[in-house]
Amino acid sequence: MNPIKRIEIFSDSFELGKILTGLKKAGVTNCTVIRHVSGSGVRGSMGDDIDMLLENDYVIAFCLPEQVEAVVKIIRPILNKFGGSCYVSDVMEVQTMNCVASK
Amino acid sequence: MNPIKRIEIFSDSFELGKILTGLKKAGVTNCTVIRHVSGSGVRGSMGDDIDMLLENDYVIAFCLPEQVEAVVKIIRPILNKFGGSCYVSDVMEVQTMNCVASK
Amino acid sequence: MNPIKRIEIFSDSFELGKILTGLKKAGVTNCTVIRHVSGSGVRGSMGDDIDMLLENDYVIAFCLPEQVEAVVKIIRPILNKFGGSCYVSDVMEVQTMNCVASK
Amino acid sequence: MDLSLVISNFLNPPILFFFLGVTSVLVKSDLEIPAPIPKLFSLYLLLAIGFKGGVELAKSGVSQAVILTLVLAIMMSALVPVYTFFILRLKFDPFNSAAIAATYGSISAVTFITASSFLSALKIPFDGYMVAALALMESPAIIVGLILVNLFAYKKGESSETNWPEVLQEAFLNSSVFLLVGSLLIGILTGEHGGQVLKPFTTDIFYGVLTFFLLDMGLVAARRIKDLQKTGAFLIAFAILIPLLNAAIGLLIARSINMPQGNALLFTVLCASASYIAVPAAMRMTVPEANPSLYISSALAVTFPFNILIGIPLYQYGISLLWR
Amino acid sequence: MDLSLVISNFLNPPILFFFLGVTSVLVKSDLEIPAPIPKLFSLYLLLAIGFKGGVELAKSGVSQAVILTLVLAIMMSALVPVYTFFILRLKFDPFNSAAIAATYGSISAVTFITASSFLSALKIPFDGYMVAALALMESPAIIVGLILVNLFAYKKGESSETNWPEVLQEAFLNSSVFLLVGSLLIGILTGEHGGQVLKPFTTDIFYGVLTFFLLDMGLVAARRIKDLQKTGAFLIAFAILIPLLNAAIGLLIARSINMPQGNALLFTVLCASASYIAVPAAMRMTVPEANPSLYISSALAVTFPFNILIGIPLYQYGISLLWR
Amino acid sequence: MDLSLVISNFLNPPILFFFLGVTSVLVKSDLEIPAPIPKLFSLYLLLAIGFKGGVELAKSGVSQAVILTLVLAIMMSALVPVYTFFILRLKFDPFNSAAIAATYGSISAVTFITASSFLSALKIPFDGYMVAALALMESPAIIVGLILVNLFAYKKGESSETNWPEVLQEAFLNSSVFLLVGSLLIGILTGEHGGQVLKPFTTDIFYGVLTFFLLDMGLVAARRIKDLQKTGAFLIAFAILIPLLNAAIGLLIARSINMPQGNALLFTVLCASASYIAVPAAMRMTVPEANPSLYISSALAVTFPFNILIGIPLYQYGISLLWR
Ligand SMILES: Nc1ncnc2c1ncn2[C@@H]1O[C@H](COP(=O)(O)O)[C@@H](O)[C@H]1O
Ligand SMILES: Nc1ncnc2c1ncn2[C@@H]1O[C@H](COP(=O)(O)O)[C@@H](O)[C@H]1O
Ligand SMILES: Nc1ncnc2c1ncn2[C@@H]1O[C@H](COP(=O)(O)O)[C@@H](O)[C@H]1O
Ligand code: NA
Ligand code: NA
Ligand code: NA
Repeated sequence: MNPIKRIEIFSDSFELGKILTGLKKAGVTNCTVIRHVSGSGVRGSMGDDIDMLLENDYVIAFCLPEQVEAVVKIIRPILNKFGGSCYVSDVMEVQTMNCVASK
Repeated sequence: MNPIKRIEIFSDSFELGKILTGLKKAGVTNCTVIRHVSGSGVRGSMGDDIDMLLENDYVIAFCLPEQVEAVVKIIRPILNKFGGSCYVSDVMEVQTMNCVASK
Repeated sequence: MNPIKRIEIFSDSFELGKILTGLKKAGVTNCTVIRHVSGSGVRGSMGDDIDMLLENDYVIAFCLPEQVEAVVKIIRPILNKFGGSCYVSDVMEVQTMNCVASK
Repeated sequence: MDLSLVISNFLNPPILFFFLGVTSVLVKSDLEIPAPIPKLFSLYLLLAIGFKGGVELAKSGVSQAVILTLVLAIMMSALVPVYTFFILRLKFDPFNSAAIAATYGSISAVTFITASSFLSALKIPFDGYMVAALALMESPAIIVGLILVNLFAYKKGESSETNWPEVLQEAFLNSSVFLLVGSLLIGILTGEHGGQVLKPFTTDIFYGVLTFFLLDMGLVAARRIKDLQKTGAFLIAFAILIPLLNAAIGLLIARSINMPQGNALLFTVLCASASYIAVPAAMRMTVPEANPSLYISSALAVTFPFNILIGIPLYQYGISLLWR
Repeated sequence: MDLSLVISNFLNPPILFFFLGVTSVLVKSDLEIPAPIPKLFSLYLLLAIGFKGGVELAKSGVSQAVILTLVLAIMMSALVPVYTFFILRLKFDPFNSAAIAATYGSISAVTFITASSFLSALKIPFDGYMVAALALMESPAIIVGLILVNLFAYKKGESSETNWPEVLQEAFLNSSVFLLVGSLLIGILTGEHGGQVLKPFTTDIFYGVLTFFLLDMGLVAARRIKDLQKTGAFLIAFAILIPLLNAAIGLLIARSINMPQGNALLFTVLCASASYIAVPAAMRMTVPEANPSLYISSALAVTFPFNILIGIPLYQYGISLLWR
Repeated sequence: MDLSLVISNFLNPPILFFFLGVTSVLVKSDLEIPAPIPKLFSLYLLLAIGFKGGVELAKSGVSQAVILTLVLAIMMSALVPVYTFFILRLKFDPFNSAAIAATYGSISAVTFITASSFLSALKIPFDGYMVAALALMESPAIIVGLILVNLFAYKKGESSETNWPEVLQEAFLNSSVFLLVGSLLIGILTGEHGGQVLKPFTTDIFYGVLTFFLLDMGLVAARRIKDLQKTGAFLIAFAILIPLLNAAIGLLIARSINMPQGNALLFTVLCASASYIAVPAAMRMTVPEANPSLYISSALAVTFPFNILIGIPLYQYGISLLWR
């Protein structure tokens, strides 16, 4: 198993295109998107109920440790302008035919 | 990047309100909710197919390490009574305008 | 809190049955499934938009560290044949009535 | 018994699509009606049945017969959980007994709707206020279930911790009851005119949506069948015999007050049916100690199919005998 | 004022179901119409209203009156944000002022649809090209809003960073405008014949879908009510008084060019309504500095209910006086 | 060729909405029909077309002509993959060749439905049993595809590992085939009466749902267009020429047994169309070595639009010539 990184990005739905393009620019072409998640952040609090007008997307991308810096550099200004947040953590990858570390 | 904590809670849909209120009480106002996830746990096994009558929600909240204790204290009794589970892990936060550590 | 493992598996929707059966064989009966996530991997790139014909499922299972090996052994050939990826990370479990470590 | 009723009931599109759903699971086809489409259908059915009932009620007005029927409906829904609780205690702990009992005291809107389609096919009239009976029979069972838990599940001196405001909230304002009662009231308020303008939506395509929805019910019920193996023979027998008992009591009550035949069938079906949506949701919240797969699976995988396939024509046969 | 208009408007199924939704939130029922069902309804309503408008337009043809109406509609949608911006600046920073102003310059398709149902109920005719006015009033407001930000929000020398191609894209090709205009064009192309074959889908069940959708709008609007406490009295007053002002201006314009009564009501309603879908989406992208809960909540939780409950019959009353 | 047929086909709402969807992607509007709404529509269309076919079949009965047509349909669906496989081998490896070949042997239900709407518009009758042909042509292609893989893709001595029970399961019980065949059988069982009660749901709004669904098909097909750049000119040419070849063969077969004109068009369209749902799903599972974007994109972004725009009127033109 290889040590790699998990990048998680939470953002407004309309930013998704910009974020995916940003990831690609940073060399991270593979990712998973969970759409239509609800959330409360600084800019819109959902109280106890869930508000469908302010929808978020949740992007998960696994990448090599050395790619993280490039991703952060590109994604941070997008999040600063339009809101959203980004987290990085450690994870071990099970080596399969198309794993991150083999590319 | 700041070291913070990711709290993940899996629970029956009807507990969502209680859990969000609990998080708030513990000082964690921001979170993301993925609704309508399927699952099998101690109380309802889904076998090979997925059963929509027993729906779960998946709550993710990033918070400061010192907030974890308060969250656990409030959430644990809810999960003990109604079922569900809670996990905590380490994660690095990318500093943006509205990041957890800046609050 | 007990140190346990989080296993995350991303795969084509039609593999879900095989993966759940595999997890069970490895002794991991509890898990959460987020269905209908979009993604881009080696075999199908979604470009900027999201394609609903190639749907993935996202399976999360928390288990004891000693179960990981068995899971990997069973899941890896499935992913090698049909595509998809699998990641393992560390997480602390909040002890509730039905937590992983108590079983 | 008049088998032709069973067969003609069986040869209706909704029932056949229910079977198609069951078959799909049995042969392991990957047919699936993804969430939230079934929810769309069930909201639609509640809205439409409530609204049409209200429109009818506005026409007919509230007579003494109406009030008597509604009172008896509430009574049955409160009574059924009591005697079934004691039957269930033979096998189950107080928590599970109370939860299952509440399930059988309450009603299944889809069974009611299927029965009303059955009546329409036979051209037997029924009154709009029966929808009010449907709406009123959900809540009492939930509350009686909770009372049973409080009386019998906790040892003396043990605190029950029942959050009564939450229970009443869930009993009277859960989404099914709320939408049904709300649509009924709107139907009453808008009356004939409202009924006209909404007819293509609430009446014309109603039967088709019911048919589509029963396809999904077949899928869902069949997936629950394997749960039954774990629950054991007692619960399966219970899930068939108790509806028969409740139906018999319902029938006699209906006969004794001389209900019109159509209403009598609906009343009987309400008594015989068990809730697999509203009450289970309430029980998970208020009696978390009970095992949901017991009360959901028996109501959904046994009682529901039994009622729509055999129960409805059987009860109608009984009525045709008794009302002669 | 003729109260009977308000009451007869209120006693329509769509309005009553809107209230049912509001009530559900107030009494904390768990009634919920899960995503993406509301999206299905709103796509349907846009498609149907656009298509039917196109079919009508194909019948009537494009006269001078049509062009005049459309030009005035565009003008109003560009003008309203300008004067409301300066009113809003009394309380808000330029970003929020511009975003709210754009919201009120634009329109609410559901309010328009509700008004057209209101007219149908009163048997007052209106022309298909009013749908074109609906479609044309969304984009100018977005663009004027952005111009206001560029003129007043940035200090001299500060770069505005406005990505104009993106803004124009969002203004003219956002999904609401695109679907509405596209369906309108298809209606024009297929004409009478197309209208016939799609009638059961786009006309017969239309009123029912609108009713169902307004139930959801009630839920969504009511959830926004608590936001209003934070936004303060100024914005609440604004959200009622500005529609009245815009309606008055719209009414006078309609009178001055002697619009037929039905068209005049729709024109007035367009002026008075505020966007809570397309413009908010555009503003979040183009003016991320503004607070969405200000412009969404005022448009959705105040102006929308005000218009469908009181506004529409009130404006109609005004018309019945002025057009005598 | 009679261009007026193409134009009158083009000016139908479903086709125009398909184009609206394509246009939306090309101009980068954010119009989107979120999952699972398209799934709702496609389940509805399969249920309705199957059911109506069954009702018709119950009326007409099973004659020799019916059986002959069905046998020929199965034959074509098994034959097409064989010869297209060898054409594809010119460019592709055995895995991709077999998967694409299976795709073209199978059928597209939406193309069939569009063709039947086209016939209805021209008032040309067709028989209900053609739906049975539709249902029967999906499975053989999948199985022949797998046989081709086993014969040609693995080197001698290499084990094929084909899980035949799983393959047969997927071929005969995948959700499209299952729902279509099930609804057909239910239509046969309930006959005329069932057809009557479900008419508002399965017939009246059918055309509207088809129209709405084609809007989504336009979106989905257009998103696939950029994939075509990668697949290359060979596959694009293949995706247009092979349907023409298959249609020609289908036409001659239909002529040789003297099929009625309406049936002949449907038969031809079945031969010419390619599957982009059921077969791709089966191929991903059974030939994971093949690249899904090859077989999905060619069937969906080229063959499907080609057939509904040009193919259907073209084939009809051919029939009008040959059947004179
Ligand atoms: N590096 C990655 N990060 C996140 N998700 C991934 C990654 N690689 C693959 N996936 C997910 O796994 C699915 C199948 O991957 P593949 O088999 O490579 O096509 C993709 O559609 C993604 O949802
Ligand atoms: N601390 C957090 N934990 C989990 N999700 C968060 C957190 N902060 C923000 N988010 C997600 O990011 C979205 C945008 O955040 P914001 O820009 O702060 O409004 C929110 O709606 C949440 O879904
Ligand atoms: N070990 C686990 N891994 C992943 N999800 C779990 C696990 N245990 C429980 N869950 C989730 O939590 C829900 C409630 O669990 P329970 O209360 O044990 O029935 C389940 O339906 C799952 O979605
Ligand atoms: Na009952
Ligand atoms: Na306006
Ligand atoms: Na074919």
